[in-house]
Amino acid sequence: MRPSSEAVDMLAHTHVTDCYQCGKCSAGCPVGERMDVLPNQLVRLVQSGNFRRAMDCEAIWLCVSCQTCSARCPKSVNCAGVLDALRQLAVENNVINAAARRTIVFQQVFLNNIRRNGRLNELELVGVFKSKAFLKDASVPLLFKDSLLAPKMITRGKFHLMGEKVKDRALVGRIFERCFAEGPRGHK
Amino acid sequence: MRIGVFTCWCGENIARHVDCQKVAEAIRNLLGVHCSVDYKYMCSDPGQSMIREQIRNGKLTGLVVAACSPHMHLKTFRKAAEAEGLNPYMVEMANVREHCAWVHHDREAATAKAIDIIRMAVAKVQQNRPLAAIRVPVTKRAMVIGGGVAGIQAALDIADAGFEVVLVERDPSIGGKMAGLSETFPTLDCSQCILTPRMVDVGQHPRIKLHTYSEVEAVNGYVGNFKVTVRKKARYVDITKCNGCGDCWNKCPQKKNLSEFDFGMGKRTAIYVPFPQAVPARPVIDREACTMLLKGKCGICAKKCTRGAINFEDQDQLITEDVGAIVAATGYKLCDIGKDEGRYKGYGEYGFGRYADVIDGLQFERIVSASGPTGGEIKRPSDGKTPKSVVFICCVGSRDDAKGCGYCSKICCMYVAKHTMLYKHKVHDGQAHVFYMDIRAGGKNYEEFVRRAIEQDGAEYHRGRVSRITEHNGQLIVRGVDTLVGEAMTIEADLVVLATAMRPADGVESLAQKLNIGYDEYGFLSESHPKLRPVETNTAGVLVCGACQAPKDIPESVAQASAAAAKVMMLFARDELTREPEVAEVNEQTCAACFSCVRGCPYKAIDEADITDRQGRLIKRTARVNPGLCMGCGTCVAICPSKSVDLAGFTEQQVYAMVESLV
Amino acid sequence: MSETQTKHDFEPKIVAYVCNWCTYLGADLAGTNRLEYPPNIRILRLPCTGRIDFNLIVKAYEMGADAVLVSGCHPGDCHYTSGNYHARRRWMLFRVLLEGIGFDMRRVHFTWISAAEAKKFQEVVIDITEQTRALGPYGDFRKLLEAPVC
Amino acid sequence: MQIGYYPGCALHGSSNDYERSVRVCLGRLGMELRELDDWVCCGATAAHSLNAKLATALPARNLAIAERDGIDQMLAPCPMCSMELIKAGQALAASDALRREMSEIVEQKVSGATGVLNLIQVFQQIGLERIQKAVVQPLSQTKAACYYGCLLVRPPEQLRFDDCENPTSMETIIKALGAEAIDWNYKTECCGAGMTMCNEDTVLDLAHKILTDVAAHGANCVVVACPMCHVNLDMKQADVERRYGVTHRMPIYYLSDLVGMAMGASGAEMGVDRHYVVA
Ligand SMILES: Cc1cc2nc3c(=O)[nH]c(=O)nc-3n(C[C@H](O)[C@H](O)[C@H](O)COP(=O)(O)OP(=O)(O)OC[C@H]3O[C@@H](n4cnc5c(N)ncnc54)[C@H](O)[C@@H]3O)c2cc1C
Ligand SMILES: Cc1cc2nc3c(=O)[nH]c(=O)nc-3n(C[C@H](O)[C@H](O)[C@H](O)COP(=O)(O)OP(=O)(O)OC[C@H]3O[C@@H](n4cnc5c(N)ncnc54)[C@H](O)[C@@H]3O)c2cc1C
Ligand code: SF4
Ligand code: SF4
Ligand code: SF4
Ligand code: SF4
Ligand code: SF4
Ligand code: SF4
Ligand code: SF4
Ligand code: SF4
Repeated sequence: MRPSSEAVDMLAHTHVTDCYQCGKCSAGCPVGERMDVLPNQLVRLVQSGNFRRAMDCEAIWLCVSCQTCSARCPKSVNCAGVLDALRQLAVENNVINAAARRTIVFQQVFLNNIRRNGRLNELELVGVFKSKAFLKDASVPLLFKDSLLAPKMITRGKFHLMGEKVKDRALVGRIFERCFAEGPRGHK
Repeated sequence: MRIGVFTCWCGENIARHVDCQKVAEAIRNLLGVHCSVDYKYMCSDPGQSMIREQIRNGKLTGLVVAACSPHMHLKTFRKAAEAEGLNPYMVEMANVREHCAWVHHDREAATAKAIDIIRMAVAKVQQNRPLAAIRVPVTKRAMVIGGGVAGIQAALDIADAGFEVVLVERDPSIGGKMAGLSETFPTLDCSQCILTPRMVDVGQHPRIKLHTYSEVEAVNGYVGNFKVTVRKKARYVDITKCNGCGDCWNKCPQKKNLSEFDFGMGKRTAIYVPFPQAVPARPVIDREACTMLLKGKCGICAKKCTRGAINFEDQDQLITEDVGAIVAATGYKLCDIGKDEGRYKGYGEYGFGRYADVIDGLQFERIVSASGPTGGEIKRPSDGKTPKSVVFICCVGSRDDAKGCGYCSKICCMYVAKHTMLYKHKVHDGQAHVFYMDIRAGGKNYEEFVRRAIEQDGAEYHRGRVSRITEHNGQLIVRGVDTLVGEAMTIEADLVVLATAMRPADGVESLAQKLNIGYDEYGFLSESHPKLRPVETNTAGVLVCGACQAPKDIPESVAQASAAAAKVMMLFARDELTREPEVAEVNEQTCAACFSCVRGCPYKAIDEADITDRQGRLIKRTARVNPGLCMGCGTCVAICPSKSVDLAGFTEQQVYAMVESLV
Repeated sequence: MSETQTKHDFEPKIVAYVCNWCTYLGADLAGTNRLEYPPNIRILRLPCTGRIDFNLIVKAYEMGADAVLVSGCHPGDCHYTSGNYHARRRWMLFRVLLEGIGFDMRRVHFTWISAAEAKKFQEVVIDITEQTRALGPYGDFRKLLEAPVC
Repeated sequence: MQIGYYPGCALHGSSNDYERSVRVCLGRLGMELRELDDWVCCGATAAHSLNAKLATALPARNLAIAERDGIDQMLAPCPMCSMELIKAGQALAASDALRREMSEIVEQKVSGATGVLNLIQVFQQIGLERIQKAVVQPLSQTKAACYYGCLLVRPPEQLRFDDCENPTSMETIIKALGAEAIDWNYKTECCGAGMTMCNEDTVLDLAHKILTDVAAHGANCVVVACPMCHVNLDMKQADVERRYGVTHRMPIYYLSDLVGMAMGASGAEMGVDRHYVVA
């Protein structure tokens, strides 16, 4: 999908033109202080058609999807949905902020894990994610990061070493296939 | 019928595309037409003289002038006919200029159409009946509802012009919001200093009758002749006996009631005058707070009163007032953002009602007011500390569709600037912060005023909305944003003042229904035309002014009040009102009493009535039009299933004759 | 109207019921601005569209109209507060009724034209005249009248 | 009483302490949990970030199972799962076309009619009175800060649960247990749940702010009803302390832990001994 404000409206079920730039979204965002482009500025960039800057920023990958912005927007703009849409468009158009790669890898690994097992196998997730993220970012420390926690987690019975799988995994596979049939985003 | 038809050339205007001689010729042979002439300028003096001569000599009983639009000259020709003794309603116009000669260039087709248009008019005139203008007497006495600055101004203007005024105020005293304001923008003059003399004028005016602690119960009648029922609520104090000495309220043990006048920032006794300059300066007993009225115990005030003015047995009274015009001036209230109210949603994120030091603009007015609960010293409600950092937040509840209120309240940008100045003038080492979206200061000296707040008094303005207010160790933490620098920001404040939305006073919808006037989706009363009839309503004789019509500041409220008063005086300048007689009438014999018309009439001009015989026994029920109220829209005619209503001037016969003439 | 008339040289007859306070003034303004339109329309001035009942519309066809235009104030702008609101409600019923008896709905037009919308008035008249010209004379209306009505 | 139960991956994975707590607690209150047969993961943030259709299809599969097995109400103790299920359910209920499409994708008829409840709502259904009656050890020493996080109350139009700016439903339950519920600031502030793996900085920062405010308002524990909140506040607390050079030592309980213990269950029975920070 080519980025356009209509595309964002469609993906986020909202009207970005309604935004009057009050900034309440940015004021309440728990990660606003870390964002290179504030949520209200992202909405503005969409309004004015400057998609490259909107997709290329780190901010959309820092968003924790808490919905605070949407819940408080005086114009009922689904700001969190706009960020969601920008993430999807960024991946699709391959305009991804370097600092965000890890997040995307994580999400892809997450979905693959479910595609295979039907449920999340956390150990596998952590393992695969760390090796993949390692390959992409070459951030060695990350590889060992939670290994400090891992032994403790096992002693506390917090990890099933084998992980669970659903019985009808074939069906899960078919569901994924159908959802990805029309492209990686699930739509044309 | 002897009808004269006069076709005008309008110089070249009509004659260029319509063959006027041919038209006159064609019309001459129509049934009922006595004479048909054409002439260069019908509306000119010689033209009118010719028509009058023809009426006289030809003994004409009907007249058709084929010329311009009736909106242009129908009145002219009706006057001319009247001067000759012909009933003006026997005159019709055929619009052969705007609707024909000016829009069709094919001379033959235009001429044919002109003939058709005149034939329709002739057909109509044949069915016309002489009508007499309806005359209604005018009661030269006005009622003003609401005693804020707008109501006060309107009442004084009308009374000073020599007419009697009945002023109905819901609260125990007149004065409205202005009585509680501190100093007023853009001049910073003391609100009470300029208002109290006006209030005293009202109290002492020989032609103003004041009903305080009263509300309008019912409105009947029509322009010039309203009958208004007023409910005088039980006050428990006979204000004719009371001299306002204060012995009662000084001794009342129930001292902990929140003062309405101070917007809950101060306390009052159960028997109280709302504020020292109240008019009338007579107390009232709060029936929800007085232990005598609640439990039959106490009665101290009655014992202290040497004039025997206290009456615990007092009851509500209903009074009827006859008036010729009504001015609604019921003002506004600030929205309560602490809770959801119908379509309006609360602002949980700002903690109003939860944090004592988050207050609204009117509460701040009381804190800075010299007559306020803190004596004009700025102290915050929670602990009486002087706030060193105050955050003012604009557009709270206004311009917020998600909370149910999309409009701009118009005055808050100004009073916020005022508040920052008053604060700085009293707390020199304090800092005022303002969060705003846009600054709307479009009045004389307004922009300059706001700039002064920023440039001279150092208020810090941040462009952006606030998302959340939290509290930590008695400090309010305000999380906002400055979108101009693109940074979220947090300010620690001792006090937060919210510029909350201005909304119409409670109960205004039900009052509007009684007055049969419109109101918008937010409850503000509707003017008849936003530009050309800004204080009139669609009901003749009912005017609006002040903040009940839309958010307004004092200058605008007062200007509107004087405008409404002028409209009332225009009405009272005449002894009788004449109204167009083109009103509906019910054929009571055939009326099936279904009362569809009663429900359909936009002016509530039709009543249900009984027809009785001489013994008073019911013969039948019927609908009956009140010609004083009917505006002649014709809705009832179209609605009536038994064809029992007709509209003079546009009767079934007239309209059908016109259509039939088109064959 | 003669039966031999072809569609090409057929001049339709159009009756317009208009409100005195808006569309009538809109037509006046069209005149003042010299906006030309076909001469097929005959305007009847009524106080408000609220005054128009469907018998009047039916009457027009009976008198040989090929199309009828009803035009009043925009919703919310009625000179009489809510007269046009009542009119709208009735037309909705009327429409159902007409459709039910097999009436040719292309021959009745409802529009809103304000006192300022001279241009719109011109466009509407041109449009309706052309449409009706293309439809040909409304001979079928007689048949409808003669059909049994339940 | 019986109610459907959708545990979700977290409760069958690293948050199995939560599952145990919920089961024991509700068991004591006579509420039987009927686990959804062969349920699949709800897709969580990853699905709706990457593939919109999958974000509906995965929850739809679970709703279809519930409908097939005649479950008309189910508990989803993880707010992320419950939000995804509710959102999908509402979208399905609103659109005929979507119902048809999804029924095809998941190979089962699905209408979206199943009610989805969070843990607090289940307690509300059981009734305050009943809970109060079951209390044998009032938690008089407990001064709890109830932490809702973001997804229990947002998006408000869809969840329609409590006041999204100042929720009080958890406090009401806590008070019924004889505990004190303190008023504090960050009840609905996000802890960064979805970022635990990929953006640790953010998560630690948010957790630190929350823990600091809790302590400042005099609470001696935090109550949550979300597995992710628990991970971020409990498991990561040591990291927070290391990073910011502070000691919080703030125990984090699941709401069901407190209800269970007030009814006389031991900490071990509720799985509290498996938390990282122990009181
Ligand atoms: C915080 C704040 C500061 C302001 N500062 C300024 C300023 O500095 N300068 C300025 O120009 N303007 C200022 N204003 C605006 C000003 O208050 C209004 O413009 C003005 O009060 C409007 O007057 P009013 O008479 O229309 O309404 P109100 O003052 O509201 O008076 C209405 C009266 O009608 C009565 N009433 C209501 N309903 C009924 C009923 N059904 N029957 C009988 N009586 C009824 C009420 O009791 C009240 O007495 C400020 C407003 C606010 C909120
Ligand atoms: C671009 C623009 C767009 C606008 N659009 C709108 C709009 O959409 N809606 C709206 O509400 N308002 C609008 N306005 C504002 C509107 O034009 C004014 O509010 C309005 O015209 C003011 O009317 P007036 O009678 O006070 O002044 P004017 O219209 O200026 O009339 C003053 C008259 O006095 C005459 N005059 C001046 N001096 C003398 C003298 N010494 N002796 C005798 N006669 C004199 C002048 O010749 C003139 O005829 C607009 C204004 C502008 C500039
Ligand atoms: S809160 Fe809404 S209106 Fe305001 S800037 Fe953000 S998206 Fe725009
Ligand atoms: S959803 Fe994302 S952008 Fe919106 S407030 Fe939460 S973190 Fe910020
Ligand atoms: S004591 Fe009596 S006279 Fe004096 S103010 Fe009270 S009621 Fe009036
Ligand atoms: S009787 Fe009522 S008003 Fe009078 S003093 Fe006692 S409490 Fe006050
Ligand atoms: S006047 Fe100013 S503060 Fe008030 S609503 Fe309008 S823009 Fe906002
Ligand atoms: S000067 Fe005119 S354009 Fe500028 S702010 Fe004022 S009203 Fe708006
Ligand atoms: S609609 Fe006609 S029949 Fe019915 S009450 Fe009115 S006048 Fe009588
Ligand atoms: S003509 Fe209009 S105003 Fe008069 S009675 Fe009929 S419906 Fe009412």
